[in-house]
Amino acid sequence: MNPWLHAVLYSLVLVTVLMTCTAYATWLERKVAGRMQSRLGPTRVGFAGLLQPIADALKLLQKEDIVPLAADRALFNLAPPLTVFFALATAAVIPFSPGLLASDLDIGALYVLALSGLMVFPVWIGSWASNNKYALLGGMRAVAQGISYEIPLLLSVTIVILMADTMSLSGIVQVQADEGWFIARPFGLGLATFALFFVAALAEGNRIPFDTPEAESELVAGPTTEYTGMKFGLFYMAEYLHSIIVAGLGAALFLGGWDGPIAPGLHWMVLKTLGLWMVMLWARWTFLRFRTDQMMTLCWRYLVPASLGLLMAAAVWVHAVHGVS
Amino acid sequence: MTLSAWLVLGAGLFCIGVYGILTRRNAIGLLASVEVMANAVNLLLVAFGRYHGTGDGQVFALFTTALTVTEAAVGLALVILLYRSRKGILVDSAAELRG
Amino acid sequence: MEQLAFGLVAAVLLYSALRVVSEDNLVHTVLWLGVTLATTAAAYVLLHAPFLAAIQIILYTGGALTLMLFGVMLTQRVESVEVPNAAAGQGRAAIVVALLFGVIAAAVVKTPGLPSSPPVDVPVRALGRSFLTTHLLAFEVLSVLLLTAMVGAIVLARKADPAPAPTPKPAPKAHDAHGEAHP
Amino acid sequence: MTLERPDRADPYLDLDEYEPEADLMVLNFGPQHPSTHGVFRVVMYLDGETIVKAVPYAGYLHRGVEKLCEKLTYAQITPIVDKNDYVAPMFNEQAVNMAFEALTGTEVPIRAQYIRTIVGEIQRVASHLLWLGTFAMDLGGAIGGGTSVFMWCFREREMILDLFEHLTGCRFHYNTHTLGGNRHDIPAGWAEKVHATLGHIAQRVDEYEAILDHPIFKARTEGVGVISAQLALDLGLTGPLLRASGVDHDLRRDAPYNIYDQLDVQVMTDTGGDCAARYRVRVREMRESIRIARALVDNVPPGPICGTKPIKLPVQTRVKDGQVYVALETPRGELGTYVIGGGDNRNASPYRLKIRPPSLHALSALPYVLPGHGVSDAVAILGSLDPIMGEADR
Repeated sequence: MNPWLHAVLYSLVLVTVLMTCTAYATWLERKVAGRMQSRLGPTRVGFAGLLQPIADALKLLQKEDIVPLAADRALFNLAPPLTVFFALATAAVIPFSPGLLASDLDIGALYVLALSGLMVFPVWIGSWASNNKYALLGGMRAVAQGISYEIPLLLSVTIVILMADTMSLSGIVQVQADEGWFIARPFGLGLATFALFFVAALAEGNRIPFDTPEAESELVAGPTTEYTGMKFGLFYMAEYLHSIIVAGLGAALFLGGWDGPIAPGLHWMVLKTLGLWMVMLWARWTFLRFRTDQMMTLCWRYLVPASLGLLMAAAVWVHAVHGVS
Repeated sequence: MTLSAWLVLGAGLFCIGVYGILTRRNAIGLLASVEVMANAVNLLLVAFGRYHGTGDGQVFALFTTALTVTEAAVGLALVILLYRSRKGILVDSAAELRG
Repeated sequence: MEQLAFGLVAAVLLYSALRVVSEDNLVHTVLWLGVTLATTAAAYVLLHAPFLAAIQIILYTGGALTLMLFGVMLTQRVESVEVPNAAAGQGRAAIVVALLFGVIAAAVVKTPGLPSSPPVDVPVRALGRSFLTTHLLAFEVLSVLLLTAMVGAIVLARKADPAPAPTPKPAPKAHDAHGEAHP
Repeated sequence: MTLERPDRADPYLDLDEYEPEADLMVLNFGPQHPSTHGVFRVVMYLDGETIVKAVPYAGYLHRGVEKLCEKLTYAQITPIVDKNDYVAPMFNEQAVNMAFEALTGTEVPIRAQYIRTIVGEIQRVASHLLWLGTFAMDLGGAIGGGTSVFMWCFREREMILDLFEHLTGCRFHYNTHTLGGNRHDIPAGWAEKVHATLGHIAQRVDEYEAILDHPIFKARTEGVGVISAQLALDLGLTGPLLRASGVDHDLRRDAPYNIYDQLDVQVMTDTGGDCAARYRVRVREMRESIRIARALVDNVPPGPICGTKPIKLPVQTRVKDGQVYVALETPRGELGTYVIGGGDNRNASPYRLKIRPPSLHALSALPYVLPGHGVSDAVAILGSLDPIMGEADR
């Protein structure tokens, strides 16, 4: 098949599937959170509330679209679609099973990092354009947090690249299928790297305990304070998309991606992604929120040195096992 | 594409940056113009490297990228210093060399 | 297809760069610079340098642009979305720049023997290897420079003498509330 | 007496004293804000995210209850003041009725005193439960771990409301206290229900402590919003706030009312005066209240529950000229009621009624505590003060 046609068709399918997943991720999250809090979650719309995401979307569409008079109108309207765009663009290189990915870039891992670094911009643009003090504080927090946690995230992925000897994501998964998952690398190296990646990814995705930019109890809704209706919905959607994609990325980088016995690769990939996402959910509905300065301390005082140390340890380990290639 | 096309594009980008340097009065605006110029040079380095067939152009571009980002960091530190002492970041306000 | 991609990239690049130098709002300036930088990354992809494109985004767009946004936020009295970005002498500058561009473009066009088709690609692996062999000294010097710049930036941006945190004085005693003179 | 502003030794109420050229951002925190626990406004002057000055503005929920009480009869006042501290209504009713009893010299039978003590202690548990839930939500957000604690606390609080419903028929505004005693006697089977519920809650309190026992909670509360013992005394703070600052003071022990003089109330104090200390004090108080209520509920002596005949007509009360101040220990501290009897309607309504709400005094600590903290800490501090705006504004 023509590679362009493949890319377009695959992207269309991927976007559709991801959007549906996102919608039902909200449903699942509400159900799980409900169980954790001894309540039921959505039950009214459809069987077991299964139509709830659709009802939510319809509700958001009906809401009045308010643009504050003093806002920077163009930027204000640009921010929400841009967040969704960046979140979706990340999904292009995630390998779901052998050969099943939009584009097998040689530098897939770097591509993902580059895009996740860009994720803070739409948030900042939205917060700035809102011309609202709460939004501005949230935007500043988001940017500070984004560029800080970018570093441990980058370094943890660098360790994976070092161990896999390739930057292509499907190549990384293939190496794990051949030599064992990275999370199980000896001396706790893999596990420590995974923990580092997971924490940094949580922070990049503004998930609890690192959701200081949103911080409803402090900043009302952070960067999204002034957004109404579907524009708010887009921010919300991007957040879920991002969390799902991060879970997929973690599964591909550390948990062997599509590798697994009996069932086809896609099943394993989906199962691992879902499992990792559920762990994020679990953390979200258990922990309280850090303070901004505490988050910065955690990053610069603990995570960055730890990741540098891990990188060196991984280099030594790779050298000892493989020698200079 | 031919190399000349890339060269002309780089030249155009560079000249736009020069225009910015000449007209801007705001330190951050100046810094942005410098970034545009540095970017043009980087583009040329990569283009030359590509048509020369070695990776050296890319290596140079990588070094200059790192350098420009460093420059941005130091430049902004200076801007903040300027703002603290002058309560504004128009470069004209720092014409005299007194602290 | 390649011509089309080049045309698109060139158009976006030039337009966004023009907006960088002509925008009245400083925040817009910085954001247009972001478009310029990201489009340059696309140009790198066209030049078969995807690694550099990724680095461009991570370092420039993720790093430098964020720094500039912080610069804007830290040095403006933020009261509305309008942040002035003053400019002067546009007329003269435009003439000078047009002349400059004419000279360079003429030089490019007149130069004989510029290659018109690129040879083979350089793989990323070779690039990385050259860092640690051919260009090792430059690489190490760069790392020292980065360290120096980091220290320098911190020293410059630090407040000279951090204002001592205000120590709460004791709360007013009950009898103070009745308007007695207080030293 | 002149009306000029007292010369307060206060660096924060005069902004000019703090680095006059600094770029300060004025943030109106409230009156519409998720974490102000009602309608309450703090004007924060921010240097970056650090508060350099905070000016609280109360009064958005002012309903003129005290003035209203001058027009209502003694029997009508009870359900009105119910709405002041809507988290612990039992104490409001009890406070005004104790004042009226002191004013009229009415004896309260021993059974009614037992009932009052028991419902008060159970109400204290409910109030602290609600505080714990909202405090966790302040720290953890509406979408996050904070909500889990919130939901759990509300689950248990519902059980207490069930108890009150069984006793009085109402879940929220009971109108069960009256001049000279109570309206509702303990129904059959209520004591067993109290034992079951409170025993259950005692176990659940351990669960709350378990879920909140992690480094993030400690990092968010320890050393945050320190109120020194001296400041607490100067500002007239009472209740858990005062005890968390290390001052051993509890009206139930120090100025006993009802049957507290026969009880051995353990007063829970803590040192530190920060949000963590307030949290610890309140959790321990929950356990202590559960213990007291469970110990009392089996031993309620028989007898009448009201010293007078139920008041049907306003003129049935016989009020002497005079004034009384009666204070009792609510979950938030000293709730005082100051009543002046007399006037033209001496037998129908009080001449003047003044309520001393502990929440208002707690809020007065904000200008002293907030500066130097960030916006995130401001939320934690405000939450830890446990203000109820209905009571503070009246």
